[in-house]
Amino acid sequence: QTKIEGLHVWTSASEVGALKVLTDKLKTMGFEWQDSAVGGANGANAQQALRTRVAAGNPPAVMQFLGFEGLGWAKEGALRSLNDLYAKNGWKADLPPVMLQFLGQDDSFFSTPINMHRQNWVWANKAVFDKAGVAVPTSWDELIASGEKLKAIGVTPIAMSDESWQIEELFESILIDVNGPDFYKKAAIDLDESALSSPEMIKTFELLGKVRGLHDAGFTGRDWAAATNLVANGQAGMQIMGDWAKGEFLAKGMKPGVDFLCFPTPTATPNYKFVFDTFGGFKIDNADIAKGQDAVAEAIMDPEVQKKFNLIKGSIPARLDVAMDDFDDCAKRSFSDRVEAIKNNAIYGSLTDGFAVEPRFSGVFQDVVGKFFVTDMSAEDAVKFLVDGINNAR
Amino acid sequence: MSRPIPLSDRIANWLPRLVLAPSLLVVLVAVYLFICWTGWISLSSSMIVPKYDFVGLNQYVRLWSTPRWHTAVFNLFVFSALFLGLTTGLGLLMAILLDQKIRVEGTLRAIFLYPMALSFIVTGTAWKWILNPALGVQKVVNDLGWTSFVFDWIAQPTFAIYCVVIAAVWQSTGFAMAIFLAGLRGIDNSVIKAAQIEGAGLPRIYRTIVVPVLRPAFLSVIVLLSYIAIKSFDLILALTNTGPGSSTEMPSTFMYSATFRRDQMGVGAASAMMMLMTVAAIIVPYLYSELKEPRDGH
Amino acid sequence: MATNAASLRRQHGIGRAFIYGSLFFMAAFYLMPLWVMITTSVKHLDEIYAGSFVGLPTQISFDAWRSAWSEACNGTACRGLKPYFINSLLVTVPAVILSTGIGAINGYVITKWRFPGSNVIFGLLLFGCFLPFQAVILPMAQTLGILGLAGTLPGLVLVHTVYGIAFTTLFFRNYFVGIPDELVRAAQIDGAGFIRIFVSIMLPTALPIIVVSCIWQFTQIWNDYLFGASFTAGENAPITVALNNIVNVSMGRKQYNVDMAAAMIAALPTLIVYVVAGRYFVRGLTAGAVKG
Amino acid sequence: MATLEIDRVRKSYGAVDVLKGVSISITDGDFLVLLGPSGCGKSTLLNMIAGLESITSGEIRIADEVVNDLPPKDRDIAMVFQSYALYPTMTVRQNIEFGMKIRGVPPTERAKATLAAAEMLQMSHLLDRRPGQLSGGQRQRVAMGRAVVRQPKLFLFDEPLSNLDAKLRVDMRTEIKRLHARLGTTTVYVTHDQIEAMTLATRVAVMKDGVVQQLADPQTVYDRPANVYVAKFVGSPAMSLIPGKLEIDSATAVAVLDVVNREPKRISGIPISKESAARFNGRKVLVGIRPELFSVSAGEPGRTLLVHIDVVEPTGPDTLALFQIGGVEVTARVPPKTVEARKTATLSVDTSKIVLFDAQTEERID
Amino acid sequence: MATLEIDRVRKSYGAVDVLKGVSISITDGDFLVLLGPSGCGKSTLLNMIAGLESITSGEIRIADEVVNDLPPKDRDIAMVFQSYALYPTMTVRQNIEFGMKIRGVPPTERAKATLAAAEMLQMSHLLDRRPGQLSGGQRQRVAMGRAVVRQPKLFLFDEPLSNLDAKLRVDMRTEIKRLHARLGTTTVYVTHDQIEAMTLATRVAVMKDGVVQQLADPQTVYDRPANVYVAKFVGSPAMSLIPGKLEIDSATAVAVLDVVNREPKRISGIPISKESAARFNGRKVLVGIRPELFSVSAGEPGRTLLVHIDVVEPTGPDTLALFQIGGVEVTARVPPKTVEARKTATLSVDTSKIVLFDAQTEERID
Ligand SMILES: Nc1ncnc2c1ncn2[C@@H]1O[C@H](COP(=O)(O)OP(=O)(O)OP(=O)(O)O)[C@@H](O)[C@H]1O
Ligand SMILES: Nc1ncnc2c1ncn2[C@@H]1O[C@H](COP(=O)(O)OP(=O)(O)OP(=O)(O)O)[C@@H](O)[C@H]1O
Ligand SMILES: [Mg+2]
Ligand SMILES: [Mg+2]
Repeated sequence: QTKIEGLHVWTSASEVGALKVLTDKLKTMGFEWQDSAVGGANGANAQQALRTRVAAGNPPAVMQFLGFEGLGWAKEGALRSLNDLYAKNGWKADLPPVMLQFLGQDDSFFSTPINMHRQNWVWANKAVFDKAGVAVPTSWDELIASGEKLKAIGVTPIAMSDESWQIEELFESILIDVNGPDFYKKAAIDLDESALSSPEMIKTFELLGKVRGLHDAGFTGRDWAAATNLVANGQAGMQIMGDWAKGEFLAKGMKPGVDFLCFPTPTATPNYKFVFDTFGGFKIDNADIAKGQDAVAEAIMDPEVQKKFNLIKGSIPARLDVAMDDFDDCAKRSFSDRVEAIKNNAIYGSLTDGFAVEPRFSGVFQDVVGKFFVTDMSAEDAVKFLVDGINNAR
Repeated sequence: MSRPIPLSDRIANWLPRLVLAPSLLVVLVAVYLFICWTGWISLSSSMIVPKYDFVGLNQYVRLWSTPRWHTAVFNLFVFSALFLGLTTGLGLLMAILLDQKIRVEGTLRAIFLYPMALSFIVTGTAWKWILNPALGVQKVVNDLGWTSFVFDWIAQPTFAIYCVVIAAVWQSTGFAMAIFLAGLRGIDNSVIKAAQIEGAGLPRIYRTIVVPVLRPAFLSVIVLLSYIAIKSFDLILALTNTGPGSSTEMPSTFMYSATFRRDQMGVGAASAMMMLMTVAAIIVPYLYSELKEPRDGH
Repeated sequence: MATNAASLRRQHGIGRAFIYGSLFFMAAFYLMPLWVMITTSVKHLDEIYAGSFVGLPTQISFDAWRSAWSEACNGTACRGLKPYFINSLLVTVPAVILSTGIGAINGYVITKWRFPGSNVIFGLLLFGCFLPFQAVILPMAQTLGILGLAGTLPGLVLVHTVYGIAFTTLFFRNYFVGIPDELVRAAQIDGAGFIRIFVSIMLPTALPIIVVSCIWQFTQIWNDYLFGASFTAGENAPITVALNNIVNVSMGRKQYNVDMAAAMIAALPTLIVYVVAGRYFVRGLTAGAVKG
Repeated sequence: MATLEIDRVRKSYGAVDVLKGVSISITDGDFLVLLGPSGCGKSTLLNMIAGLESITSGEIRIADEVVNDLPPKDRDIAMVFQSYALYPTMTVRQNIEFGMKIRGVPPTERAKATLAAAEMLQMSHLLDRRPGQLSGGQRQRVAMGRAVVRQPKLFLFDEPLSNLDAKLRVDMRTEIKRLHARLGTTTVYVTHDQIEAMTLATRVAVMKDGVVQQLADPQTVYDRPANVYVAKFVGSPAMSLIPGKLEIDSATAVAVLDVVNREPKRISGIPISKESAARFNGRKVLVGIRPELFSVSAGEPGRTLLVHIDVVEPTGPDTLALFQIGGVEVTARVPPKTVEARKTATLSVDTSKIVLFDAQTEERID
Repeated sequence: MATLEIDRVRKSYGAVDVLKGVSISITDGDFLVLLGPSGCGKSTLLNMIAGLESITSGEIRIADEVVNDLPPKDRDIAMVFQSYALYPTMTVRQNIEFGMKIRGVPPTERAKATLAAAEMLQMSHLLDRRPGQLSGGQRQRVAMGRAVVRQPKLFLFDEPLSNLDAKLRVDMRTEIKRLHARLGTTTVYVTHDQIEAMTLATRVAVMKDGVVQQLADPQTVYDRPANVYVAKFVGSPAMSLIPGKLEIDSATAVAVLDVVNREPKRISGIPISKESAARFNGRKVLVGIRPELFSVSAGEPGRTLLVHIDVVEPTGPDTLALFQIGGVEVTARVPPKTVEARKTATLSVDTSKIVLFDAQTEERID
């Protein structure tokens, strides 16, 4: 069996469990998966490992990519084209169109996606909500206002952390929910300077500022999963986090809709923000490995693999044609919302997780948002820093 | 009647140089050549992979226009000053105390050293909890009845860096102690006896006799701690992850994220060059003053 | 007069008490995080997530230790830390020996066989200490690629040795400076050559600093993540990479108890080195060597 | 200034017993010289007086105060170490000033005292050097300077002049004597130099293997050594001890030397008490004759010896003549060129200074 | 075994000139004793011969070979360091065996040689100690042992016996003499001990401030010192130098001492060459009289002095009498109790051994 080395960042139990689905499939196709996991630092460790290996002339056969990572390597001409496979299998049609820009350029594909996470979720403890008399909010103002009621019964309204990325999750939800998907595209994807410096932006920061009063003192350096647990335990009312948080509730045997609530961040204009993982192959002068790389792509695009994979990982299949019957309610909602959003052109990549702009820009957002939240910076200053930062990174 | 020096003697004469040569060679390549490489990259437009073009000082301009970099530089100075001062002082104190014929010296030494052994990705978590006002020290003290006690530096952008200092001191003091202890063990006891006879108390003896003799050990410690300060990376990531709000950013974390997370290899290289220049500006004069002095017989 | 002596004895006792007091106080402070780690490692994960981060466990369980040792997942390989120990040993032991040996002989040359420019060379070596390693990873990778050592343990040994030399040389140079030159002279008169003096005279007196150097190098190399993650892959990975993968999860829950146990397990060899090597912090190695 | 009492002091390093019950007591202002072979425990004793070594058993009292547990810094002692123990990082000046600084002597006074000491030690030009830049003798003088600038209760000197040239040593000896005369500080002084011991001491203690053999004033130790060991040890060249037999002839004692030139020889006029005379009459004795008791001339019959000179050793001012009596080598100090090797010579002996020892116990016969 | 030539050797430490053109040349088998005040450069010279210090200028030749650039280990030299320089981590045995080990001496031979040396140094019982566990004198003996077990081309000893007691020192001196007699190894020996210098040396070099003052055999150095410095330096107590004027009276020289008891005093019978007599007649001279030239008795008028004794110093075998002649202090060595302090005494002088020096150049007048 040819060994196919895969470099990835998946190290938690659910991630590894999901990956096993893929590797098992590969085995049946005659390839052995040789695992190289490098976790941590939001993927930077893996990126660094990858770069050194490319520099040493020793790249892995396949590499997990998030967001823009693969595109850069594709531009360098380091990745193997999967055009033949795409053409043969008609994968283009099976995938949400917004994904394609991350899988290749100008109809030239180098990677295949295996899943999709939704970023803009609110996770709430139903018992707490009931006790405080809080209903699912329909707007951010309402959500913030419900904080007082939650405080009144002695729970932390929003479980969160002072880590910049967690705050940014909140920020980007407000950004798109309050200003609409079009504005989100202009500001967070096109980086239009007028949008970035617009009053809408200031308003977004102001709203974010109002959340400041809704967390507890222990939010310093808190792990997102610890925050989720606060909600699950009823110490906090809700958390704004991607759907990876769901596993924490399920692990406790809590049922969606019964014990906990999952609903999209409140907005007048429904939208869907995504995060997904892909795998691409490096050009290696070895026919066996090339075959293996193809096999990886085919395994990933196998609907059955996608289903089993995402049942474990908590996300939904990248493919649009996978039956969702076995999934939980939150996943089902994610799936149906996606269909809706695609129709409405309201589906965009998550800013925090690297699917909106290239990392050097998204980093600026994170810097400014993170700093804004923990200091007494004014919204106007924040916007100014944001614009300067983006311009400096251009 | 001078005779030609035989080859074996000439080799013997060159032996010291020959011995140093491989180290020098390796360092010339692995340090200085690579610094040149980094310097070159800092002048290029490199993003994901190295590019060998030339864009002048653009990356440096970009670097210095980044507020986070300013924070990083400021933090480096604050951190280094406190860290070096505290660690050296505490390490010396520990070494001196341990040198007083202590019964459980071995155990204590291991206790002071163990923080170095533990990977900071994990000990950082422990510290994070200890320093967290809702979980750690503050809570314990509050629970004990002193309810007005506040220790929430880690949550305060202006104070969080001091938490990093605390953890870093905790981690590195043991090693400073080890170096000082080795130095102390090398000192001839008779000098200390002489000072005792002259009526000097222990503190005085250490201050005026022993510490000056430990000067080379200080050089070791200072170089080493500077290295740790500059390198402090795991520490920041695990303890504060540069937060809250990038307030504990350090040049090393900045460089790493620029190079590997934000695809700004040129900026990363520029920051590396800035770090090296800063180090050179501070350390080179120090090294010069330490090394130029003619050594005494012993 | 006896009272005077007694009061002095008491004074002496107070001095000792003060010394022990401060040492134990510091020891307690130093042990605090270890206490947190140990208690956490024997807690059940749910208890931790229920908010009991600091504090005593309600129920002690060593599952986390077992898991960390033999079950925790490093990627798809769920064999705990066990298999990576050997990799780390294969890297650390030779690299520690090599770098300490080279540093010792460098320090010896720089202090006892000075020649014009030897101090400059020392300065050059020393400046290498301040190199931000993140900045040299890529050229180093290229170099290893050229040498054909990319992704191998010998390659990693080489890297660690190269970047360890600066430190070990520093340690030994600064220790040997204090050893009387007369010893080298006496040995020269006895007919000992360069190497012989080093082996027979200098090394035996250098015990404490050999210990320091070994402690430092062992710690650095054993705990190194950056080079390990960069220059090895998959099964060759050193223990820190495995530890990192156990600890650093991006979209899953952190298993704090396993993390803590894993960290302590990973630190064991280093701790053993501390304890064993510590015994060679001996006093008076140069006693009686010279008069004056 | 103080009395010093050393009371049954013992010291062991593990299994090695270094001092085996030493008792010495001197009064205020005494100048005690410790004499003894290398390794007999002199430095150890000094270190114990100074408080630098623990006392295994016994007591040391300074000014009537038991100091066993007093830390060195509170004993108010100045000491010259055998190994100098200079502070390597300080200049000579700083080395000398250190003790005064600690005692809070004001800077101007300090500088004055330092200069005076440097002057006395003939090293004013070296004050800004580090110990590493000095010669052996210069280092020793720094060690000396460090002690003499102070005015302690007790001076301890451990072979303070051993590395100085003869001329300097004479100067230093005079200075020490002057210092002692001026300050009257009780002093304990280790030396191997005969003349130092004799000229400086008010009391001499001769030690051997950690045991005091004799404690007396220097002339007594020289003239009336307590036992064979002291007789042999003090004086250079050493006293010759010739085996013989004691006979009492009217009032004066007569020793019969075993064999001189193949026949027994009687020498008379040896001072000895009545009791001893009675007790040792006819018993075997050792006849102790110092080299300077010989002179090259014939005297009365009971004081003259005809000997065959084996070796002649010129030492400058004198010549040492070595010859055999009764199987032991005897040394005579004679003026240069008065005797020749491998020739016979007539020597007379000043028998009034001869000392007798019991051949069995090796103790002196009074 | 080898000749040793030191040819205009200079040494400076930075601005300090330590040796200022030293030239000494000795032949195979010579035993050269270096004498000189503390800090005059003796150890430095030894170190340069051994190759341990660089030579600033000049040449050193061993066995006719220039060794300036020869590393120490190839010079085949054994040396006793003034500071001992023992290997602190080795036992005494290992210290002594080290040199032999390196030179590939087989173990059994090594053990034998070590035992022999230890025996000779009276330290067989210390072989398994570390230097840190030894007394000062014992350490010095280890340093000595390390050298004497070897059979080098050249022995260098730097005050090897300074810390030993008188008795041991005599033994060691004899052993060194015996060693030299047996091996005939060329030796350079630094000592401050008069008797060592006189008894061991075949050549003595007296140095001062890095300059050789006199190089001659020991008796010559003692009897006919080249200049006032050597005269004063060699001999203890030192030679007294009394200012006077030279007058020639028939064939013998007469020195007129400046003032003795308030009037000038003539002493006659001083040996001096015809040329010098002519040259120095009526000129100012220094009259050099060694203490042992005096004796307590009246002699011929030109040899007798009536002096007022100021101080009496007993040294054991003799007594030193100090008195003033012409404003200088004069020392006479006399038998004990023959003179009294603050009394007048009649002393006669052996004028045939008096040495005269030119008062201006301070050089000896032949
Ligand atoms: N490193 C140095 N720098 C300056 N002067 C030095 C240095 N080393 C030695 N000296 C000086 O050189 C002179 C000669 O020293 P050396 O050790 O040869 O003297 P010595 O004749 O052996 O004296 P001693 O009898 O006291 O041992 C001394 O005056 C000393 O002060
Ligand atoms: N640490 C030790 N362990 C064992 N024996 C020791 C130790 N230190 C000293 N001794 C022994 O104690 C004895 C006395 O030593 P001390 O230094 O007092 O001798 P000393 O009379 O000063 O001799 P010297 O005249 O040679 O200086 C010596 O025989 C020495 O070998
Ligand atoms: Mg001694
Ligand atoms: Mg000397």
